[in-house]
Amino acid sequence: MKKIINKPEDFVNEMIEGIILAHPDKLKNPGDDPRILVRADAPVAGKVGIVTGGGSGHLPLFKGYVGQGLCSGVAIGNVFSSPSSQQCFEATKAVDGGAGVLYLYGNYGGDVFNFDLAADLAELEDIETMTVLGRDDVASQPKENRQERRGVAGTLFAYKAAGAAAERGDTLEEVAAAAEDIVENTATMGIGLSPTILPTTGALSFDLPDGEMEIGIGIHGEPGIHRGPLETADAITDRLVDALVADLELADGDSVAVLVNGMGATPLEELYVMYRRVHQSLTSRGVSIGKNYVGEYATSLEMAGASISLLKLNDDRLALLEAPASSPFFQEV
Amino acid sequence: MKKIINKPEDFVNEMIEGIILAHPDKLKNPGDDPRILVRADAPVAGKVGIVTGGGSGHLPLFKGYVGQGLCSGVAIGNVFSSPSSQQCFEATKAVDGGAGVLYLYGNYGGDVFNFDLAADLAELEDIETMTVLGRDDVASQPKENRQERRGVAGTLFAYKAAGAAAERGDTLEEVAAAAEDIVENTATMGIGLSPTILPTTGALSFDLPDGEMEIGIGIHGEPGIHRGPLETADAITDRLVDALVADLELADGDSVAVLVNGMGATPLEELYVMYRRVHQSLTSRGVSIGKNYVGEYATSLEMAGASISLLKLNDDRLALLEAPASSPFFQEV
Amino acid sequence: MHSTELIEQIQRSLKEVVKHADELRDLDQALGDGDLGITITLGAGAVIEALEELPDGATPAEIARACAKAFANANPSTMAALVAGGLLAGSKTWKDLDDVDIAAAARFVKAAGDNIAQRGKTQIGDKTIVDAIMPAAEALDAGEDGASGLDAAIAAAEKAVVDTRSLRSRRGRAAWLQERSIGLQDPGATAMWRFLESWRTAGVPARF
Amino acid sequence: MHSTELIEQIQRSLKEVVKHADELRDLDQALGDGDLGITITLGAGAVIEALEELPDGATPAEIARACAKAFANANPSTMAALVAGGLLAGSKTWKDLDDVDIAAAARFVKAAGDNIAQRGKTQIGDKTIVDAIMPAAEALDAGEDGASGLDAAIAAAEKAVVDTRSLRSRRGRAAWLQERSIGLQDPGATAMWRFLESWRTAGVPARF
Ligand SMILES: Nc1ncnc2c1ncn2[C@@H]1O[C@H](COP(=O)(O)OP(=O)(O)O)[C@@H](O)[C@H]1O
Ligand SMILES: Nc1ncnc2c1ncn2[C@@H]1O[C@H](COP(=O)(O)OP(=O)(O)O)[C@@H](O)[C@H]1O
Ligand SMILES: [Mg+2]
Ligand SMILES: [Mg+2]
Ligand SMILES: [Mg+2]
Ligand SMILES: [Mg+2]
Repeated sequence: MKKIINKPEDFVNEMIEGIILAHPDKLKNPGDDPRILVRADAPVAGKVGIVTGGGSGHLPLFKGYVGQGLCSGVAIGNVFSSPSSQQCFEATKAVDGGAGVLYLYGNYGGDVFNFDLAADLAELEDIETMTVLGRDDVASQPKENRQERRGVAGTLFAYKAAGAAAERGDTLEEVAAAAEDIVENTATMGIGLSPTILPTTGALSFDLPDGEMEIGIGIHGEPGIHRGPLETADAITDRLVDALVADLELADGDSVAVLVNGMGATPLEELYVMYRRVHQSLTSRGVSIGKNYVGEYATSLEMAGASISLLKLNDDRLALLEAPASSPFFQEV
Repeated sequence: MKKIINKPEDFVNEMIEGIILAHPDKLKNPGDDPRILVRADAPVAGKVGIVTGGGSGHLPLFKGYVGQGLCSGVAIGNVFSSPSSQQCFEATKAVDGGAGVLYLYGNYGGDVFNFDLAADLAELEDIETMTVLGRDDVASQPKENRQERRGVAGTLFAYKAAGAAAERGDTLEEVAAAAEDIVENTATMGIGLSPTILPTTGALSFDLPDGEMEIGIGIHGEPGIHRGPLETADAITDRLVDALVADLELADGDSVAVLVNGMGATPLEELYVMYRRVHQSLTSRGVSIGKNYVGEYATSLEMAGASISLLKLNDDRLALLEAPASSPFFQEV
Repeated sequence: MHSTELIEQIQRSLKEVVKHADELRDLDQALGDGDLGITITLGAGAVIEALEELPDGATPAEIARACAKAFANANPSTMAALVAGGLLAGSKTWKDLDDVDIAAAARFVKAAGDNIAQRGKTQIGDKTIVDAIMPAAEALDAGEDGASGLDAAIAAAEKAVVDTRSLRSRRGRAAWLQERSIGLQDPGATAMWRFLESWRTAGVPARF
Repeated sequence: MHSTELIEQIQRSLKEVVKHADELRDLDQALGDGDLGITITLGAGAVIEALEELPDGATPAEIARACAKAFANANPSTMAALVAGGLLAGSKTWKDLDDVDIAAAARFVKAAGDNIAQRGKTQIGDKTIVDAIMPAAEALDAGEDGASGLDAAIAAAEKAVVDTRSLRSRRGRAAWLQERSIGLQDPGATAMWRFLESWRTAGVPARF
């Protein structure tokens, strides 16, 4: 097990401790539970709070998107498992500035049920909450079932937009609507080349013969829509872009934001080789790129692979993406 | 070979093309050779230019440190091999604003000889150059031979400081002195857990049995000072920090900048587990951390491993680190 | 069954059900991430402890709520959240109730099942805990007394569990396996069945 | 040897030396990164082409500088830079020279070797190209005529190459191997030896 860790059961808490030691001016534990992190200035009176959460092992997702112009707090689960409803609720209380709290996170069963329970608890304390789920993985469900899709890297766009909306003083309904509008216009698809090793058991997260790739994989190694021999960067990129363009029904004259995301072990160099092809492919269709992100934004420990996300832009969405934001892991200046 | 590439021989050029397509407002090819990248506003009249360079496969090193308050240009070699003297020279011409050019890069034979040749060519065209070599890898040579040490991740500090000095209008001698002062006070040591795969041949960059680690490894897999069974994160971190503290002769009351750098495949989570221990270890010695960086700053394709760099701080050095900087891969705001 | 007995019955059942932790772990390993054994073990322990600390005079509804809270946080997961939500929903059917009889138990289980199905957007046949909980609730409801109702509920749950084997998982992590989920037994449904069995082993069902 | 002959001699030698590309690749694979075969192949091709395009009347010094420039950029690497630097240094000893004789050749090789040693911070015994180039320069210098001087230089280089096997690499990538470099033959020194051999095979040494 090629991991730089101490006791596997201490992994998550020690990682969080490292994050707080490194960024005490930006993040804090609001109470005793290390698994809850909020902006150092939380709660911000009069502004909508945004709570996200999910399993560990996806840095910079989720904790990395807590900051100015981003989420206000996060509840952190074990590797690839949900935080508890109590933790989601504590995060809610810690960020509530009186204007309500948006729950914004990826669509995974455990997370949904725990956040829903937290919402019940919040209601008992008269904290208004709304929920928007990241649901961008087009490989996880066909378009007719898109409410059921998993949330993957494209959730970044929703964080960015909702955070910007909250920062400028939008109401809870408005912030939720901004996030939902982004989710509705975001599509992601990924490819996996090698599994991750789960720190607690040392087991591989999934099984993929050498020289094969899984197209449509999820960020925990969920199977996709095609498994076959590894293809060239261009062929892979074309597969992904074609699927995303079809899903978003992009046409000549449209503009998009592009995110080429590394799953962990894939070198940044390869992500730029892919970006090059994304650019070629979109431009040749008359689709322009209004904003781009290339790097590791939602990982799966040391999985090799990458995903591409597209967000169909309009002026509002672009403005929200371009608004300033700052966390230890993400900056927009 | 788990790589998202097209023809291996096109890898470097396609990657550079992707970078320019993604960041046209920040970087450009000054001429026809794709292997030379400079700041979009180069040359900046009256300011010292800084040229770096080296092999590919280390992103964000080296190209990532071309930007405002950083280097002015870079000459890019094939994976793990030097750029040509002609490319170094072309980069020199493209960034020369009349105030001379500093060559600042890691101490590796091929790079040194090619930059030295470029310096000869520059002299013929009356461009004044000086050279400062990153030489931070304490495992590569004992302290008596520290002029001969390899340059690894800690070169980041020198880029940052030299770039800030150039930006504020220092002379070539002053910029070189600032860089040299940083190099003299920087120490790095790394650990490798798995090799990288060379794109051209598919061969492994070095050979390390599963469950073993190489302490003191270089960024191309150069052997270190100890090979043995993989240890805990704390034990590894202690080994590295102890060696660095001894090398820099840090004492109670000193302050340092810390860089915990991932080699490529190691998850960011693990780097924070290490940072936590670095913090504990330094604090317990009365050494304070004035600035920290945790993430991937100098990689070796998909090698698993990490390095720790320490820079002994004083007010001048800290001010140079904290000066604003901006490249597509590095921001200080 | 009044509060004191109820607490004792729950605690004894939970000490029983953890004996199935390895079975549940293995089933969840095959279809999911293998944490269900831990969820049950830690959850049971947390509930037992929480009930220990409950003030005298807690009503059955309060007892159920204490169970929910403890179970929810012991090992956060799908099962922890769904079961906790189900217990809360069940507890609402026990407003002003002091003595839990078979009818109250049936109401409780039915409400819990409905809540889980709703929260989980699950129907019978999706190969989840809902497959076991629904027929069990019906059997309890149809039961003439506690003992026969419980026996019928256990039988119904067991049948449902066996039936999950031939189904394809449509919810949760197991759904990621798609066709490969067919042939494997649902861990959540199994947990429900084992819990009912443990309730019988642990106590005197007639006391309902 | 005047310019026209010199160009022809260089081109023919280089066509000869590339036949050793596989040997050099294998040696560099064992001690380094395996690119020396490519460096020699691409470098030789680039030099041949550059000489083709040289204007009539180029002096021997200009010819050497053209070789340097072409070789430096064909496949950037340690060898490319060091050899190119050596050629430039050598060319400085040919100022105002029209006819390259054995003495001029010896001066050239000596200057090139000194330059490489200085730039590479290398001494004889560090297991590099310097180990082969220095004794070859001396042998040329001691040579009575072109033919015997060249034979002696080749013999000296060959001996040096064989001797590198028992040495530990102290420079370049090979130094990373530390003790494991012992027993392996230095690729750079081998390249020098093969080049001298190719010079003999390709031409009429007496023409020096
Ligand atoms: N949407 C759902 N509705 C109802 N039950 C579900 C749902 N998703 C999963 N389950 C049940 O949860 C069980 C797995 O629980 P658990 O191991 O806690 O899940 P996870 O580890 O994925 O959080 C499954 O066997 C199934 O019975
Ligand atoms: N510092 C040095 N001085 C002189 N020769 C050197 C030095 N370093 C390496 N060499 C020579 O260069 C040869 C390797 O050349 P090359 O394959 O081009 O290196 P790389 O691929 O590492 O850039 C070695 O066999 C050795 O003869
Ligand atoms: Mg990574
Ligand atoms: Mg990486
Ligand atoms: Mg599970
Ligand atoms: Mg080589």
